[in-house]
Amino acid sequence: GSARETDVILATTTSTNDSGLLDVLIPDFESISEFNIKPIAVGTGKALAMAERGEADVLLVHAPTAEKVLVESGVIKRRSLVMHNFFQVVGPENDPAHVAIAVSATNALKAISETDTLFISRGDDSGTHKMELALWQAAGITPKGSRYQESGQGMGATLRIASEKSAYTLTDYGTYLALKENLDLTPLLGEDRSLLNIYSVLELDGDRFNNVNSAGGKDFAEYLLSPRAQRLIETFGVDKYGEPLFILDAGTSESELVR
Amino acid sequence: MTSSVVELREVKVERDGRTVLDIQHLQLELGKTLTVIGPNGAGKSTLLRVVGLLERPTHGTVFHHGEATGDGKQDLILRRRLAVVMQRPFMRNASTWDNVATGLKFRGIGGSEAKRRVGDWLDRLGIAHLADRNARELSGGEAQRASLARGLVLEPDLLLLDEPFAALDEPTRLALHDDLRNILQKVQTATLFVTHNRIEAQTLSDELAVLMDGNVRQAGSSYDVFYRPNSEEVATFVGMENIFSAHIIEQSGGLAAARVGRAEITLVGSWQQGDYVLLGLRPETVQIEPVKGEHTRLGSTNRLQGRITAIMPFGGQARVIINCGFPLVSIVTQQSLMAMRATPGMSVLATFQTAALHIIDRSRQRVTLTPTSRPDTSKP
Amino acid sequence: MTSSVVELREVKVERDGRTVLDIQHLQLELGKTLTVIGPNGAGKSTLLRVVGLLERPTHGTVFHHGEATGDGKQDLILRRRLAVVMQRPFMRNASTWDNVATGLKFRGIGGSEAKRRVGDWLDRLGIAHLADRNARELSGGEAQRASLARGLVLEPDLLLLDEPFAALDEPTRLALHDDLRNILQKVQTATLFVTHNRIEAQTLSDELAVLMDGNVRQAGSSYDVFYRPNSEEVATFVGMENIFSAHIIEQSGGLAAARVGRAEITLVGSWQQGDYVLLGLRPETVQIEPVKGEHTRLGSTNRLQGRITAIMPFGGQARVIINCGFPLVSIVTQQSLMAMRATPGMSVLATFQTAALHIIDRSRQRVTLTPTSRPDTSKP
Amino acid sequence: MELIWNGIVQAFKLIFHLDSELMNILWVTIRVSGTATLVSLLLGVPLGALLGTWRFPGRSAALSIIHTGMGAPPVVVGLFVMIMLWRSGPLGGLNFLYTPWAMILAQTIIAFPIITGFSMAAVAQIDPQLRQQLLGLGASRIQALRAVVQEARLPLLTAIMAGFGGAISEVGAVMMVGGNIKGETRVLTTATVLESGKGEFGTAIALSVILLLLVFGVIVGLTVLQQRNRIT
Amino acid sequence: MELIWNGIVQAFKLIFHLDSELMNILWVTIRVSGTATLVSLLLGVPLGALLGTWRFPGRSAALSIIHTGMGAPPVVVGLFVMIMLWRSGPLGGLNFLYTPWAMILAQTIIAFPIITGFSMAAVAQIDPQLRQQLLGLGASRIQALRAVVQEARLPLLTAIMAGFGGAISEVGAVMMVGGNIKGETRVLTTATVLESGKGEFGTAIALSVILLLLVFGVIVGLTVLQQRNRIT
Ligand SMILES: Nc1ncnc2c1ncn2[C@@H]1O[C@H](COP(=O)(O)OP(=O)(O)OP(=O)(O)O)[C@@H](O)[C@H]1O
Ligand SMILES: Nc1ncnc2c1ncn2[C@@H]1O[C@H](COP(=O)(O)OP(=O)(O)OP(=O)(O)O)[C@@H](O)[C@H]1O
Ligand SMILES: [Mg+2]
Ligand SMILES: [Mg+2]
Repeated sequence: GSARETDVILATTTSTNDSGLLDVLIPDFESISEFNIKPIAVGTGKALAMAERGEADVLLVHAPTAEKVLVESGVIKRRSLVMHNFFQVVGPENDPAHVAIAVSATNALKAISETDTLFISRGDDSGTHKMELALWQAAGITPKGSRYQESGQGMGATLRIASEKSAYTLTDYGTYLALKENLDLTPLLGEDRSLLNIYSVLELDGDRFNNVNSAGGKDFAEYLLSPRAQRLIETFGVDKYGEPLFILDAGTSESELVR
Repeated sequence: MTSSVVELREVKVERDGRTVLDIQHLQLELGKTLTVIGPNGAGKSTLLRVVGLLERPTHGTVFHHGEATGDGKQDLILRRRLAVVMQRPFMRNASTWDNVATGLKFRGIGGSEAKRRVGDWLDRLGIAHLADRNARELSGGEAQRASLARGLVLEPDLLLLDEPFAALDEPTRLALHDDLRNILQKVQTATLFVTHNRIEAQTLSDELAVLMDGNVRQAGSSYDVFYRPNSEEVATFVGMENIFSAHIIEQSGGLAAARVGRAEITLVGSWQQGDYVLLGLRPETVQIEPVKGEHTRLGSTNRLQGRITAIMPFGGQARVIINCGFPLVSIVTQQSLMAMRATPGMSVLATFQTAALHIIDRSRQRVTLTPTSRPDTSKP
Repeated sequence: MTSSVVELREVKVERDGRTVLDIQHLQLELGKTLTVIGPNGAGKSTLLRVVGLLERPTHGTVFHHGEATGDGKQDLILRRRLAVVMQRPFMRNASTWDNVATGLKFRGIGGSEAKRRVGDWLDRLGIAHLADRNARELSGGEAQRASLARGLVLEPDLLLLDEPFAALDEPTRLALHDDLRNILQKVQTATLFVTHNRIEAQTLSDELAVLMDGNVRQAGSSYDVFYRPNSEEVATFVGMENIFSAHIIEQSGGLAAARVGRAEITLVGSWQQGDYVLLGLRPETVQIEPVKGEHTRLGSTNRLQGRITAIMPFGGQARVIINCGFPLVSIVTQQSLMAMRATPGMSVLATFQTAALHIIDRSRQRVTLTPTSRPDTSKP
Repeated sequence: MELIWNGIVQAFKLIFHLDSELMNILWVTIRVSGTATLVSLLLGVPLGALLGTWRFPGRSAALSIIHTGMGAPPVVVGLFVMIMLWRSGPLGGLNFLYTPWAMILAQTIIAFPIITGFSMAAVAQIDPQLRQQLLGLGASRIQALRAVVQEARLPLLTAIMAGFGGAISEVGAVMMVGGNIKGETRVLTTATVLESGKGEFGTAIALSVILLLLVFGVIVGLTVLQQRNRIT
Repeated sequence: MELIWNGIVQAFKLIFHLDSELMNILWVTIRVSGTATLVSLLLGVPLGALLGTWRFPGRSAALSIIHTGMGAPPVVVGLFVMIMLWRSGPLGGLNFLYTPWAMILAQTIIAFPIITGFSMAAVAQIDPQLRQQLLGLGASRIQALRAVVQEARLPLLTAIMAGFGGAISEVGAVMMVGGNIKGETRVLTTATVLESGKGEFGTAIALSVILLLLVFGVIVGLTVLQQRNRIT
């Protein structure tokens, strides 16, 4: 286990890892590349903190606002969109807040805050959590009180808590699909522009750090954007869930998506 | 019938398939003390544990106060009426006072009553000044005193003592003998007492049992066992070091002449000519004197000529081995040795009273120990 | 100078601020055996541990073979030349054989050599049949034999034995005395031997030290200590139960008449009229006889009239307490008691030889034990 | 390294400011782990003492199970407890999931075999003859057991420390069954994981330091107790 | 409940099919935890024996630190080890992070105090006079220590079991410093967490069962060893 020039540390979010996508992409990459990817699944916050300290070589994350801060500070040399899907508001089937008929995500949150129903927040500074906070802000609500609980855990555990407590929560679509069999939760709201969940690959600036393997990071980032990888992403999930988990974004700019 | 405190019937203890204890019958009465002696590994401590209900026998039954034991709940009540002082003083990691109070505490006796009794016994055993010391730090003898106090403080109906004086200094031991005998006589206790000390064995009780290889080989008064042993093994064990077989050659009145090896001796009793008798003789009853004068037959004193083969110190005295055709051991004072200028190789006369010869009568062998059915063993 | 194996100089051991050992000087030579006696808690085991380098004294220095000890590395080499047999037989949780072989293993002695030596000692101590048994399952005496074998198998230059026979049965004990004395004389070992048994103390060695409260109270030949004790405490401890102060009233030739209480006795020696002397008398030298005849003064036999206050069994004999103005203890045979029909309250004459009176000379008190500078103590 | 130093400084700041969130976390931690340790103690010490003194057929199998329990991964315990406590699970009716009760249950399952196993080892080391001597002085079986346990108090205290340590230091199970819900079931370990996951390494280290201080405090307390009881 | 049953069935299926991924995980688990236990043993038993027999000033402070180590949360250990092993950290040069070495290091730090603490307790329970007797038979200090350790082999074995259990069952630290990389640093516990996070409860339970079986196997092995050595 000594230093290997070929080792590339990929810091990624738990949800990407849990979906199983990396189990498909990494072996494929390694079969055509001299580099060896070490995927470290951590919270988004930790992934970004690792980047800041040069403890990773490349990142695959979904927290656009926080990512941009790193780009601006120069830690990240290049940020490219890889894929996206949508966050979902899920909740109990009887839907006491009538989220299913809400016109927008902000309206849905307002409705939830006005009924006597629990909302479980991840509260872990993850991409999903940041999105949720942004939505609350847009709705003009400061969530607090006993009906707003922070799980401080990953998406899977948070969904499980919401299910057990018949509560609403915001989730990424992939994780929900993977777990829904064992959950008493119904997808109530998605496909809203405001619920876009964008995954980007971030290459570290090798000049700023001593030990960062920027060549390996670059190689992997380019692979993700290559048609070969995009084809794999495009079909990922179809065999298991009957629908793809992600929508391709290679070459797209963020502004195009949001519009 | 007298009140039997303990009765053992056909009790056997096996360990790893070996029988370490095999008692046909044994009975212990209130107010009596039974002393058990026997070689190392004979099963004495095992007997004590069985009687004390600390170990279930493999076969047979132990009765306490007439009731068969073996039921856990009932046994506790019975165990509360006895006290065991084990061979090794196992102390709790606590003060000496607490250790001595242990049994009282188990019985729920505390307060001033406990204070009085514990204080009393610590005093009697000369360890009052050690009351506050951790019992694990006591010297060998101090620990044994604490262990003894721990048992005696319970004033039980049945007292089981396993060599309780082995580590005590002699003055203390002597004082305790007197003390204990007095106490045991007063407080109507049945006592089972294991010892290796011959003087102790004869001092503390009248009843004695010799245990060997798990069996009671002889039982009776201490005089009986020490002066009328019923087998060679018992005789040797109780200190009759000289044992020889004699062939009666002549009978005359109450005396008989017999041949031992090439020598001739006189013994008391009526025999048939040609009889073989087994004789025992304690070394301390054999004296030595220079060879001189006539050899008289059929006298009250036997005189055997022999040659000293070894002289060994024995306390303030000496053990002398004389070869009279067969080896004869004699214990004499250093003074008499000096007076004779005795040295190995020297020819001497070994002398002993005819009355000192004990006949070892194998027909008296018996294995049960029931005080009431004991043969009459009145002292001379 | 002879080769001193051990020398202690101004050694003190303190525990919890209490001095438990305080030895001015003590020396032990090759081929000699020093026996240490003393009451429980006197510091005997502590002395043994200090000599065995198992415990560092608080003050003073222990020399082994002329070298000062205290250096860890050097001490190991010295410890490998000695063997300690502790008071309690602490056994490893292993077979008896392994336990006895322990010390050999520490010294790297294995194979056939170990087999031979261990087998030999197991045999000598009569525990060969227990070789494969877990030593934790041995009976008290069996364990002590194993413990003894474990030390003796090392054939050390210095042998430290702490009451090694306390749990042994008497025949084994006797046999071992003879065995051990022979071995120790042959194999040029220095031995320190702690015992409570008075006979043992006189049997195993000539040199004796009495330890009390951590101090050597008397040292010398065993005859010296047992028959010429230098203080009341030592006298009592070695069995001179009768101690009294006498006031010389008349001197005539080599004999003197002295008053003890209201009685008058004769003693040997030259004294000034008016002198006070402290006298010791062993109970076994005091006889009793019925009151009759004249009372002769200045004879070789002292006769004191008194009244029996108590009769207690003592082994096969009896201890009789006679009040002659002061209490006098006598040990007599059961036979003589019976012959006299002695009972408490009866008036008797207590008789003892003038030669049996020992003068307790406090001026001979000394605290160092150096064999070479020992006063001449040739036996009578 | 600087990170660690800053974390320590932050730890003391948090403590001295009596940060209310921290105080809540501390309180939940102590309540949950303390209760779990106590329950494990009350069940484990007697059971261990019994296993240590009483020979019966199947004893060695029982010991192997206890020992396996000592090595049972908290995540596994958490997983099983969670499945049991699910609304659809057999104990769903208790409504324990995501409450401190669930955490106490999980930590008890973790600490109990540790305390039992070591109580067993501690008591088995006491000379069986001491127990016999105690019975010979009139002890009931329970009194003898209690006295033997008292003799083994030194290693038993170590067992208690290990049990408490195992309970308080555990994170996988309490995370699963407690849910790490802020203000309700968040304890020091889960908070540490959360902060570390957020990349807030400073806060994570501060929480770690506080946790270590708490453990150290409890252990010093128990040690003092043990020293004081050495010579009764 | 049905979930658990299915998990058990799946566990045996995985085992009998010699599933290659499972075999790899098993191998890493055994290698990492075995090495960590071994290292802890080699360091902890002598140190514990020394602490158990040798009284010196500051001993009780040393003990408190060891005991705190016994209760040190794996996540805390993981956090500190991670920071140390970071590229920017003091031991970054070793390039241990996200390799089995890092996991061995973390598990050793976890198992070492457990084994040391219990070795200490086990050895301290042996009568000090036995040690004196051994010295009096010519033992060097090291020989005496070894013999005393041998006397305490029963509780020591329990200590080893606990140390191994602590190492193999730990997840927080190995997750952090190992990274749970498939085929490299994925062990049974991290795989269980992963599968449970993915919602694959069946697989998670299967892995749990396999882990428990592994622990049980090792413990039964050690127990048999202990029984056989009872009377040497
Ligand atoms: N840790 C301790 N603190 C205080 N006193 C102690 C300690 N250990 C031993 N002692 C005392 O030291 C004294 C000497 O003990 P030692 O064992 O040497 O006596 P001993 O002469 O061998 O007695 P015994 O004949 O009973 O074996 C005893 O009074 C004992 O109680
Ligand atoms: N677990 C065991 N397995 C086999 N034999 C045993 C076991 N425990 C004790 N023994 C044997 O049982 C016999 C009787 O032991 P016990 O302790 O009763 O003897 P004892 O008469 O008290 O001897 P001592 O005078 O030496 O104290 C001994 O030979 C002993 O070795
Ligand atoms: Mg015995
Ligand atoms: Mg002693």
